[in-house]
Amino acid sequence: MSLTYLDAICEAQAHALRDDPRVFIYGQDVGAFGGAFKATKNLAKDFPGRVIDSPISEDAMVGLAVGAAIEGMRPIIEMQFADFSTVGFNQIVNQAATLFWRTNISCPITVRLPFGGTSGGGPFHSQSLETIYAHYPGLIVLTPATVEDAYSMLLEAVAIDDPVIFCEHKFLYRHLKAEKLPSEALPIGKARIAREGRDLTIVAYSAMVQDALEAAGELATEGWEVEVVDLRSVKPLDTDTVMASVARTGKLLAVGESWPWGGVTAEVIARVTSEGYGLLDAPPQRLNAKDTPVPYHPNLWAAHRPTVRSIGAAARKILRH
Amino acid sequence: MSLTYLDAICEAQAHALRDDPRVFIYGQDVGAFGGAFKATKNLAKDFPGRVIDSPISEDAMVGLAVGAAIEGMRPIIEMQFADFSTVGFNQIVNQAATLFWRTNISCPITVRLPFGGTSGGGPFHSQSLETIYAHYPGLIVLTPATVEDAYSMLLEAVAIDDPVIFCEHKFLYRHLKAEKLPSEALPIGKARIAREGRDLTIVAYSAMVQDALEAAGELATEGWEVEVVDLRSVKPLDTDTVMASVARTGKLLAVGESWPWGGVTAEVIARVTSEGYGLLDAPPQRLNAKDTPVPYHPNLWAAHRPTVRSIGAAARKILRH
Amino acid sequence: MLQTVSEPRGGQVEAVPEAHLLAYRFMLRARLLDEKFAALYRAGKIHGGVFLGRGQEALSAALGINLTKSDVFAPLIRDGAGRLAFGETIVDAVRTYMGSSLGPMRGRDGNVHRGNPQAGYLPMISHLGAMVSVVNGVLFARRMKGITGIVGATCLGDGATSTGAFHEALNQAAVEKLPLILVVADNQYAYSTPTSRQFACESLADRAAGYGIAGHSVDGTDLTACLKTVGMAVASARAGKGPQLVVAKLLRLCGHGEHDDASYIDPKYKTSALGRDCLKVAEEKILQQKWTDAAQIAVWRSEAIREIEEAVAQVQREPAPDPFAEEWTALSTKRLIEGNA
Amino acid sequence: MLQTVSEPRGGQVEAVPEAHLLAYRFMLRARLLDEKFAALYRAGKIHGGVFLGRGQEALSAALGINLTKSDVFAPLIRDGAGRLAFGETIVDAVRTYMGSSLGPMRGRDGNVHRGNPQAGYLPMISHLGAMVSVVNGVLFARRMKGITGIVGATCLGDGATSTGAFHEALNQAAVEKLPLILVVADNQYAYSTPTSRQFACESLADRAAGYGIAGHSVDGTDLTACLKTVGMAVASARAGKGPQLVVAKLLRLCGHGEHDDASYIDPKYKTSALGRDCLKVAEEKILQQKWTDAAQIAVWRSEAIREIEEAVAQVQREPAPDPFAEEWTALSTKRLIEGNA
Ligand SMILES: Cc1ncc(C[n+]2csc(CCOP(=O)(O)OP(=O)(O)O)c2C)c(N)n1
Ligand SMILES: Cc1ncc(C[n+]2csc(CCOP(=O)(O)OP(=O)(O)O)c2C)c(N)n1
Ligand SMILES: [Mg+2]
Ligand SMILES: [Mg+2]
Repeated sequence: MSLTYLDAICEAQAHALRDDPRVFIYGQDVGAFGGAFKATKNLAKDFPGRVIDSPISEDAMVGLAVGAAIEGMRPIIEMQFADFSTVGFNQIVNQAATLFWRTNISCPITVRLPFGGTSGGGPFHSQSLETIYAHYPGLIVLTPATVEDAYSMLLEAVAIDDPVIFCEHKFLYRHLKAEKLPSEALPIGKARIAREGRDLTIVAYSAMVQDALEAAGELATEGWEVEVVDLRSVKPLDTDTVMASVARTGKLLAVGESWPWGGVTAEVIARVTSEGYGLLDAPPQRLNAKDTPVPYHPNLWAAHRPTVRSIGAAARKILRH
Repeated sequence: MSLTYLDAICEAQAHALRDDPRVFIYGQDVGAFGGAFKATKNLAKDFPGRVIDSPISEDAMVGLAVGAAIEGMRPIIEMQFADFSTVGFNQIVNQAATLFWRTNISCPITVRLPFGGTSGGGPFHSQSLETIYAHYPGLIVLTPATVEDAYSMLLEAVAIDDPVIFCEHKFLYRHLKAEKLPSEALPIGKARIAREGRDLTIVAYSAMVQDALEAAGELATEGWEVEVVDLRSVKPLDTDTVMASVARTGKLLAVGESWPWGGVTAEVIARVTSEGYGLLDAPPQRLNAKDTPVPYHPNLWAAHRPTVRSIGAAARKILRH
Repeated sequence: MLQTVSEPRGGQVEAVPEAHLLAYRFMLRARLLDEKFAALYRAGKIHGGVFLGRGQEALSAALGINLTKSDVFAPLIRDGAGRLAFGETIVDAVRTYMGSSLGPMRGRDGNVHRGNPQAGYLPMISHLGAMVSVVNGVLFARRMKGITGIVGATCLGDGATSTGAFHEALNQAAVEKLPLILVVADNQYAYSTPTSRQFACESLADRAAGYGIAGHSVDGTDLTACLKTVGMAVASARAGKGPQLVVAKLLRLCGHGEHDDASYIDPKYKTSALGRDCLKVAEEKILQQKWTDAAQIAVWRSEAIREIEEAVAQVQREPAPDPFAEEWTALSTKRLIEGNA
Repeated sequence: MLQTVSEPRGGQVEAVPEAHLLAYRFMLRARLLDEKFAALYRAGKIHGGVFLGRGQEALSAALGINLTKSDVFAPLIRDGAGRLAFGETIVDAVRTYMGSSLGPMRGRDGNVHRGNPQAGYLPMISHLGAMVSVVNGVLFARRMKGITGIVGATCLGDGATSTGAFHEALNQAAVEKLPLILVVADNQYAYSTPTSRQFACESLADRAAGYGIAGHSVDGTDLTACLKTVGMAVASARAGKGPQLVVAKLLRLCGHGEHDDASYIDPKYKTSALGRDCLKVAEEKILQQKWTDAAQIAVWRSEAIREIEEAVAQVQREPAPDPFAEEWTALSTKRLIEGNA
């Protein structure tokens, strides 16, 4: 048996529905159809009345989830694409994210965002929105990079009492495979050393972890030992693991698929330089997508985001410092 | 005669309406009433048919502005509070910000956001949203800190062919005064040295510039010469001026009123450390609001955001490094 | 003694004099409480805005007394009367305005942004229209749990009907056939904006058909009419007939907030039937019907004033929130707070 | 020769046979173009989704031929026919799907996300409902400039009526009394979701009253009916009678996109009147009325196929966008691009 990242997401939801009667799923086409990406395949059949098609109303979808959470449920909301969550943005950041702080009543909702670029996706089906959600207080923002993490982090997301933005990368959906689902996992909030090395730390998350690992593999053939840190969750962000890695390597490259202004790469560099300044023996560097919407044509798309090649090039520049 | 920051905003709009027939203002209560803050006082009377009350429909307000811009107009949209722009978020980031890139037709709209904390404002009338807008490609995000800049930058905002998010700080509205309006100004995109010094660079924007200046004044009595850089626009962000200042002082404190994850302070530090690493002789530091919604009670509010005192304390720590 | 949230309400309000008297007393208390808030505001004792329900008490109280403590209620800014009828204590209202650390919002949020979700009393966020789908969510969850016979009520102004959130949520309630009562107080203005700039239909009740739900219109200045119409709508929802849209016409008899002199209000309204003060109208009816006498009303009034004054005095002695004792986190999961690793 | 965008349309479509023939030819061309896109998709020659207008051509063409080049049009995913009738060239449609650097979107955006704002042809963003207020804005600006006699038209599906954007914009048009025609193609499904999960009113045309605007219902499978109803709606808007909501019932005769086999569609629809193919219905009527003969239709068909094949062959030779030549900025103000200081 081999499972994809997408299978893992579907399995985690089945598991959550099975184990916890408070869980339900609400979103466009998630019912009998099984979702635009088939992330809820068979779930409506297996869990009657608990996997429910919503109207095309992202604002009301999130609002309903918050109300249900107040009532003790643990709803999972599927956005058809992360890009459309901008229409439900207000309910996420001002309703869900503030509820516990204002009222002491927790808000255990999980908002699943199929996100990130795929060839031909274009400007409105490719966005990476972890930054805008991580900026708001009260949200947990997860960015699993492996099949195992897609499974275990989604399970944990549903169990967490706070609202979770679960960023699942569309490119990884069918691209990544694993032999079996994990029975244990790092807790959320802990980053993972995806590859050990002592010459340079590459900090990445989600699909970029795979590209960083590939780049690290290429650099190994040139004699460089590159360490890759998979953040796993961008909020909270595990500064300790990043700093410990930088303490070993002395060099830092932060890589993200989202736009260049602000975001995870800026946050990582700001933390490392302000809290662990002495650890670095070269200027930290960052690599992000270009500062335009995500292009449709494959040629443009491939040039817009960081790639194995551009990560390798940036790494070499630092290594030769 | 003495003019407030708010007067400057009203005057700039009058000026724009007078000089350019393509300009109109659309927003809730902006007409005969003159706006919730009186930023459009008398304009409906002086410019009949060009200062128009909208329904409570932030999404449609921005959509209408984009359509009018396509037709060659230069609309100014007033959000009643920045916080409510989350409801018009999608049209701002996905419609306005992408138009030129997609179609080669520019989108000269100005969205005015009365933003920032005031005592008693509470979580939904106090937010600082420059970060979420600056993250998206295609937007210009302005944060004037003085009466003069409020005036000249708003005039320039209306003249710019791209969509501008004009963040006008509610606390400065009546708090700041000037003798007269400027006849010339730094262009948008250039930061300003608000105070010269050689011991430490404090980078700030909007209301925090005033607090930083006050802190610098106090530090001067202790013998420290602190330079204060007023970013003026957070996107584009004038890295050159910041770096030149850090080159003089060797020390950096970035201050912002918004939440701590991501944002202007992270971006400033990431740029300075990656592009001007050797300039620093102490770890760069940042000071932001706390990672919760903005509290209502004045005691909590004052502790939530950076203050003259906390800026001073952070500065002393760096200076004693 | 006034009925409190711990006593059963709802379904008991049919006996006409009793319902009127009950509603009237909440109206009176709400009016007096509002007046106190206005006075505290003028005295500089309240930070931020003060928003009154003056002129809307009949509608709001009629809703509140038709709800039971098992129901869900998400009031809006002008629902002081409904809040009291639903069981809010005066002291908690005062605490929220004054930012007391002992209040339900602990000084974190203020003024009309108050509630107690565990009691089915949802604290509004400011974004208009945003609470409707949250009420839907509570009702949806309760139905999943097999709880029946309850309803959820929420209120909006004429202006708030222009929000996308209103539309999405009302449609969602209709599709799910939820027991939602959405009460719209069409008070002729949204802040300074007249309804002619807000919508173009004859009456907002004309919207009901477009959602496939029941619509009701009522004269919001007339407590008798409000009791009847709102009572009917609540009963219909409770009986499983799906969402109910109630649109009341009335006039806001105050500024948008206490900072606003409302000089933009067209004088024609003030002299029209719309501009009647619902509290006076209700009082006249009660006296005329001899359901009670003026002396009794005077007692109620002075009791309420005493209670309000005591509440204010008490709250003024209560501790303000202490920034040093404050847990500066928005997360309930302590282990996920950064720095807590 | 087919009428093109440079020739006057609108107001000329009353002569019944001419209007039918004109609309039919756009329908036919759109159907054939769609079939070509589907074939290219199956051959792996198109990246991303392919969305067809199969079954919706009558409605879309009826709208397109009623617009003039001075009007504004914001079509949606299933409006291939309306786009052609409004003046889009086949080659530009192909260019957008294939990502040609010479296309109107220059490979930056693709498939149905195409247009030319300067020609009043607005390129949709994906977020459903978001284009309606943009059309309002163009109309609003034109009114400010004193331009009259023009209209703006846009299309949505049944599912898109559940968005807040739809509501805010339709209400805005009503308040401003803009000459907006909003055409809703109620094709029974939004992706896989049946209308029973999308709204609870009898017909979406019931919404018109709630906005205080004119509402029209029409059988979307019947070109004759579409021409009449849409023509009337456009004429009303043009005459200053404010926004017009046109709701057509029909069935989507394809998957949501070409990746979707639409196996969820209830078979009952396929055999009902709703499931008729509007292209066949129109063709039968034309032949039956002897407005033209089968031979002429065959000529039109082969002409269209040749034009489509030529367009595809041409576009395949056109340069793909070059990432090295690309200006990587979203700003039109060059001096504000970072690094350009
Ligand atoms: C989405 C949103 N936009 C703007 C505001 C600012 N605002 C607060 S109350 C108000 C007027 C509300 O009018 P209406 O709904 O008629 O209620 P009323 O005050 O008349 O009771 C406005 C514009 C808001 N709270 N939310
Ligand atoms: C705001 C938003 N949410 C979700 C989507 C994803 N989506 C694209 S098309 C579609 C179905 C649209 O159905 P309908 O409006 O009935 O149009 P049809 O496809 O039937 O023509 C959905 C859910 C979107 N584009 N925008
Ligand atoms: Mg009102
Ligand atoms: Mg449909």
